[in-house]
Amino acid sequence: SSSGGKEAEENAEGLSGGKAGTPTMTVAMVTHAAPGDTFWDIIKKGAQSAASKDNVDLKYSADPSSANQATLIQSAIDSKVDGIAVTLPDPPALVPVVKKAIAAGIPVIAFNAGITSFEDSGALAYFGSDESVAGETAGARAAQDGAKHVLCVVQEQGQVQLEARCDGVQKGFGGGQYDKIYVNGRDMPSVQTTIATKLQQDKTIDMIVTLGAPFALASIQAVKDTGSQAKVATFDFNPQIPEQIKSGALQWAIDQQPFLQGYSAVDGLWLYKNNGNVLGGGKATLTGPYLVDKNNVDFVAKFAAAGNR
Amino acid sequence: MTAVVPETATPLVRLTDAGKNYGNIIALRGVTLEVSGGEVTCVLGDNGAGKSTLIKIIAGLHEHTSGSYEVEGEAVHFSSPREALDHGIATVYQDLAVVPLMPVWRNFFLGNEVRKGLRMDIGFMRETTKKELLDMGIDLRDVDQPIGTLSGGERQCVAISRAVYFGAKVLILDEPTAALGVKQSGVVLRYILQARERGLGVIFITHNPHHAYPVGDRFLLLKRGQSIGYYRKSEISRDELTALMAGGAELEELSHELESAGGASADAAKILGEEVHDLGIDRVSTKEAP
Amino acid sequence: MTAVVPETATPLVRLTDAGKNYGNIIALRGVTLEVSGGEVTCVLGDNGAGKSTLIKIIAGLHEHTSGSYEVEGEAVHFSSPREALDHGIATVYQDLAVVPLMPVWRNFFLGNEVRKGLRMDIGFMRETTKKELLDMGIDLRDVDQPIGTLSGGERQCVAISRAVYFGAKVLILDEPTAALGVKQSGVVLRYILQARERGLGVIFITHNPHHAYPVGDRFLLLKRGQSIGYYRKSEISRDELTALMAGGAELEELSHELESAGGASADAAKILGEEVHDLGIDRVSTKEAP
Amino acid sequence: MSSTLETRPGPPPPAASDERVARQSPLSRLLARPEVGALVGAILIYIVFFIVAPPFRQPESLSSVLYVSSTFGIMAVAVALLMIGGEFDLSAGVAVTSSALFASMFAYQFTLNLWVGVAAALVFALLVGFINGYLVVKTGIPSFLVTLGTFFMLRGLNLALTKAVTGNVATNDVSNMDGFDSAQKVFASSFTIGNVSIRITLLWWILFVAIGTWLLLRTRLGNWIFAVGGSAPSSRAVGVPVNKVKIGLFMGVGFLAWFMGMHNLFAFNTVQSGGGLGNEFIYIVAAVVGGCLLTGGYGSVIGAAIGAFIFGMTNLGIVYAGWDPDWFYFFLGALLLGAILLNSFVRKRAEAMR
Amino acid sequence: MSSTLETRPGPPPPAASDERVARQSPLSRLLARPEVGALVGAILIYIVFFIVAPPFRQPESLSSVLYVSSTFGIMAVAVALLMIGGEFDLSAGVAVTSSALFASMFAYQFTLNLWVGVAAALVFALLVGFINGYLVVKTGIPSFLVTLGTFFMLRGLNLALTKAVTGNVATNDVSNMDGFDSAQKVFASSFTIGNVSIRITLLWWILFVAIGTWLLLRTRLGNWIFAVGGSAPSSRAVGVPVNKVKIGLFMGVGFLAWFMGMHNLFAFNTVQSGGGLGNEFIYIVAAVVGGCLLTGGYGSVIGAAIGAFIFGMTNLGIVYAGWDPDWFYFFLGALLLGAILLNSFVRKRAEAMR
Ligand SMILES: Nc1ncnc2c1ncn2[C@@H]1O[C@H](COP(=O)(O)OP(=O)(O)OP(=O)(O)O)[C@@H](O)[C@H]1O
Ligand SMILES: Nc1ncnc2c1ncn2[C@@H]1O[C@H](COP(=O)(O)OP(=O)(O)OP(=O)(O)O)[C@@H](O)[C@H]1O
Ligand SMILES: [Mg+2]
Ligand SMILES: [Mg+2]
Repeated sequence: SSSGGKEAEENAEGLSGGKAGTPTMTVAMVTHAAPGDTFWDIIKKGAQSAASKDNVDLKYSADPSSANQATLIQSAIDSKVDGIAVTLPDPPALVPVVKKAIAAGIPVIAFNAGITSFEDSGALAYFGSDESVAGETAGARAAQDGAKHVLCVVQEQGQVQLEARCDGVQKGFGGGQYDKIYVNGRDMPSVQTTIATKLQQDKTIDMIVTLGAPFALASIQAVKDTGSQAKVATFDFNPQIPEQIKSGALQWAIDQQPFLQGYSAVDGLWLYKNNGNVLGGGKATLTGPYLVDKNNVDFVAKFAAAGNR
Repeated sequence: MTAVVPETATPLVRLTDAGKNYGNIIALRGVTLEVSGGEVTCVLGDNGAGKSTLIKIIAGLHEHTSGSYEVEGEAVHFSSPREALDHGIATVYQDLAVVPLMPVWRNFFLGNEVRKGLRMDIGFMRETTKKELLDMGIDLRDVDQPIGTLSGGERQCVAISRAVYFGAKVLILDEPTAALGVKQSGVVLRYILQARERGLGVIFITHNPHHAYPVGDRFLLLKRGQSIGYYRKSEISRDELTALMAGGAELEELSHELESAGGASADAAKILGEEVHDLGIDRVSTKEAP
Repeated sequence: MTAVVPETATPLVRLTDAGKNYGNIIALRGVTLEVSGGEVTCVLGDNGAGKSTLIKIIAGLHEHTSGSYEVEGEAVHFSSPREALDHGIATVYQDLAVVPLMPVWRNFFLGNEVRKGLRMDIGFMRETTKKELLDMGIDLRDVDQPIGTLSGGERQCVAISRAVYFGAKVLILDEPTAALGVKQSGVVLRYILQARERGLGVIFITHNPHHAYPVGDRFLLLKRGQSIGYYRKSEISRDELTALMAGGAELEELSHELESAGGASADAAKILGEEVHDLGIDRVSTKEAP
Repeated sequence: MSSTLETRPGPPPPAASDERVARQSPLSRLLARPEVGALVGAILIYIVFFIVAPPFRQPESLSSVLYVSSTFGIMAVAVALLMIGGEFDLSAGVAVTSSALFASMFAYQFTLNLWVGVAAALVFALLVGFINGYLVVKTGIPSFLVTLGTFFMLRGLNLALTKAVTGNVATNDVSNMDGFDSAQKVFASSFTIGNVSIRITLLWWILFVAIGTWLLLRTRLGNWIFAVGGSAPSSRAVGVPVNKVKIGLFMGVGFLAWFMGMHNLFAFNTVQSGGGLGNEFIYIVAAVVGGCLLTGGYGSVIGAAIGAFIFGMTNLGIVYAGWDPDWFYFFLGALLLGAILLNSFVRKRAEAMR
Repeated sequence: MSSTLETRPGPPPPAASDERVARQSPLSRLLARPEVGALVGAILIYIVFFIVAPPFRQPESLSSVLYVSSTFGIMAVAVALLMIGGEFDLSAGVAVTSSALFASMFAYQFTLNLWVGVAAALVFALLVGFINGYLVVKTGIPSFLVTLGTFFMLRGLNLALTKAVTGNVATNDVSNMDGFDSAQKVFASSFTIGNVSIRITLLWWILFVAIGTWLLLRTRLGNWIFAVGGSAPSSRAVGVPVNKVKIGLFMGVGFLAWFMGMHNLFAFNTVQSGGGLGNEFIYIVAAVVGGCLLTGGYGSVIGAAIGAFIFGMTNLGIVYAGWDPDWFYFFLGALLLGAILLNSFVRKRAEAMR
């Protein structure tokens, strides 16, 4: 029926240029994503693209709690996969189990989170961006845009990476006024109203930086509702972002190229298995920050429309 | 006084060889019973004999697990009390079936709400509740009180007056007078007679032979889930009935046994003796009911 | 037969001018009562008269809102039934206070579990429960049945035998015989006498004058929350008592009124007449209790 | 001590004034109503924020608070009725998102007028409610468990179907489609009174609360809802169609979930497939803060509305006050607990006073 | 139809075999126990995964499943006892994190032996339980609301205090501190049987389940727990110290939250301040799947353990089976619902059969 057709279409959409003739290998990808998040969905798409190109059987699993993520890695070890791609948002909790995997002879590549500790864990490589650096880039850009008072919007309280981004924003922004609020990322009406509330509470806010694409859209709405003069910028991408940048409602978006992270992690494991290559030679390979604004939005837009940026 | 209906008329309710198991517990088996209009059937028996189980089958609260059940000649298998109510069978349960947190008047009319258009006619319902209870000798402070705050007897009276008010063809009363004062008990007996006069079939459960014999037309005696006798009034005297109810022989034995001991036992024996006497077991004269 | 204790002895329980309000509802006021060891006090009255409220105060379930309450001469203000139990006051509540989902034996020993070291002595408790109930004439299939699946009378018997088993100084029984069969009622009366003989003070609530008069030493009559009389047995005859309980005058009036109407009403009048007769209101002879 | 036989004069016959009832002030009678405790809590929290947060005093702020409250409060109407009827629905939060996704994808994929999608989503939402109710009444499994199962299933379906249909985790923008403008008028517009812009959900909220209260207190159905929640076996015994009432209540939740789903769709044009999670909890909290018993049989729709208002006000009030966001949940908890304690204190006072 | 007066012979006097009881097969008697339905569900789900997921068949996988189950199951012991006692604790999930944060920060900031932090955290956790219980019994407010308040407050405190003390959202690594090794041995070590590494939490879980079951079925306290949950007023009336029992149960939850907190701390060396959220829910689900009534008074600790096992097994089984992760929650819901339906079906069968 129609779902089959859609599935076929989805597979065709992938960026596979062909298919490797190497024997099928199994790769487990274990992340700390919450299900249904746009950003992580793009990572997964990248991973799937690489998997279908490299004849890899990809087993994706995710859990935001580090204890549960550790268990998922353990279950990948139990399943005797040929390689593990993993995010390391909470290194002290995850490094021991990664070491276990390596001791069991399974190559591990870290991506997205864990830039400071992937080497300790014995992972081959790291593909991702440095959240602090990304944050600082954003903060600096905001200062450059002439903002005086920045508001950082966190959609999940207590999340290490999100906190690091906001801290980076504050640092990069320099001495300007800086505020932070938490919103419930699962409930758009309350996200929008909370941001609007903050704008009403402090009318000097002139720049909002959100940490996820959907919240940028809610912020734009909130700015409209309150008649505030604040500008909006965001981390991450989704299909609606380019249009907003084009129209000027959104200033810029910081893309860490999640597609690339997922793709490289899987492809890296394939390369390692089949040719012994390690991209970056054991050092971190950065995939971002890649800043998209009015100048380069047209180029990125068509990929974003496909949901791959 | 007994208005005996001709045998040929279809009885309102007929149970044949009915039985009921709760899991592996056999609460009732092989019980046969007929209730015709204008007739009061008393179901008598010891605690745990299966009386409530029997009436719960008739009321549609439980389904019988064996035997057959007919209402006005037509075999039925009620899957809910609603169906029984729709056949005009109204019941006062021993455990009362009230909703403790709800006001008295809402409980009174529950399931039979009086409506004006879409809305309930609250004024009418409150007044009716107040009045019907007053008729039973219960003068409530406030019909908006949650029924859970009423005394045991007051709650019982609500359940009774509700059943009497809505009963159309058959009225079932499971130990209605248990928690009632002397006056209220009198009123309930009057209600039973009025219902019989109106042509209703009444099933009346009680442990009090003084209540059962005067109003009953037929008597079904249960023991340990089985029928141990089914009589018309003409076939049994009050004393015989009370003797059967009490398991008279056993009682007298107990009394003698105690008397041979001293002290309190002797006292107790006296009381028991009186009890036995009250039940008419040792009396020879067969005083007929009015 | 009444073992009257000298007036000078400190009564086990003494309520003076006690009252109880539930919010704006005045359930009881100005009631005075004394219970001495070896004495049975009957509390009698109409439905909603405040009997259960009274005993709930004594049992520590409710605190009185006015007046004073002394146990063995010492003023108390029980904030929980535990305190009353610790004073040796055991109670059978009208609404029974059982936990429906729990097995019978666990209910029987609830709050008084028998232990061997840290563990409960389950074997002993199960056997005791079985035995105590058998003594009351209740032959349970299985003491591990949830008590909620017992018949009304069976449950009542569990509550009674529990209180009798644990009662130390004062035994309070709120309409214990209401749901009981004739035989079980006899056993309860015997228990009351045995308790009296053992020197316990007993408070006995009932609507049945046939039960109250033989065992009672004193009688407290309540009406609409107030005391309408407090008598020693020597001061009142059975017939006077029953007349007071029933509000005899009103009853007879009702009977006459009905007789003047025809049909069912006439029948009902007859019954009521008999009821009134049974209550001894129209009898002249004052038959003394044994 | 012992009196003679002559009886004391009995109390007078029942008259307009009953000697067994103490006088009760109108104030204390008012305070005894289930929702009044919550109201007192709400007023107190309002005063607190009015004092500490200057921006909170503006009419626009009240409008924002009322908007957020209405997004919880509309669902809380149905959830409160369901709870009074003795059941839970843990799938209520994701069902909102499911309805929105369904309407949006249905209309988009078949390129239909949005109103067709809206209607199809209504059928879908009612069906989900029906299935919940049917499983609960037919199997006798606690609704907590049944709806937990459907909660997980809907949550999975939301994501999986959205991905399968759109290739993304959010639906496509529907703002250019036929019927969008009229649907937005109905579900997600706003209007201005004075200078203050007011969301239409507020009006809908008032309407639903009014209907819910009327249903509960004035109709036969309301009687039955109280009864099945207070004691389902007793209700069954006196002939209340318990199963039908319960299924109906679940469908009521489905109906309002559909409504809120439409609001979310037309207010934001796209729907995130992971949304709505955890909101079921907020609805229950609103109902319980407003005086509904978790065990059923007692509560009020107005109370649930006040509960939603307390929750919304506290949420935004902390932001208006500019309190340290790290402490947000601490303050939220403290204020909630404070409101609840006050509520119970007021009720106890009221009971003692009357 | 009407018989004569001579009575039919009465039933025989009570003997070893009672004529009022039908014969019951040992199987059907077994099937009627509260936890057996859950067990049947667990076995069925096990078989499903055994068939569809080859990696699931390895002993290591069982060890992982048991580990995950134990992390839910240990808390589920206390939560089940609390639920049998008629109360909820929504703060149970975050209390685990709070204890871990407390122990870690306390020892770290004052540079003490970690065992001092462990002991201080125990006091803290018991205190939280006590406060929950005290508020519930003294105010009569439903525990759902009270513990919701403490849930929010602890959640806020976890974040705010951690940020205030450490400057981050996670605590510092404690693995180099005094006492770490011995504490890790106790709370978070593993040992090997054959080739399979087994976590010590499994042993603790078994121990806690055994103690809980023994408490519940064999001691006076267990009797009281059933009683206060089944009917608090009746229990009070026969002299059960209802308040003490309830406070004790809340403190029991505090105790095991402390234990799990210590496990998390010594297994992962740091603690994320946002952790534990939502787990309270999983504990309740485990208890309810295992046969505990939400209304209290009925349930079993072993059942809760089986419930936790079902949840853990389903969670990991879907991963082992390599099913599309987008559909994860759908499968989770479907399997849970299936297990529950089967559970109720088995019980009904058992009741009809016996
Ligand atoms: N919790 C309560 N709240 C409000 N009113 C109550 C409460 N309990 C009892 N009442 C009222 O107090 C009065 C006395 O009740 P009580 O139970 O003491 O009567 P009783 O004499 O035991 O009657 P019965 O013979 O029917 O058992 C009744 O009118 C009842 O409505
Ligand atoms: N739901 C049930 N499950 C198991 N056993 C039951 C259930 N209901 C009743 N029983 C048993 O069936 C038997 C008959 O109960 P029933 O209530 O019919 O007795 P009864 O004659 O009404 O007694 P009483 O005079 O005490 O009210 C009792 O022994 C009781 O234990
Ligand atoms: Mg019965
Ligand atoms: Mg009473």
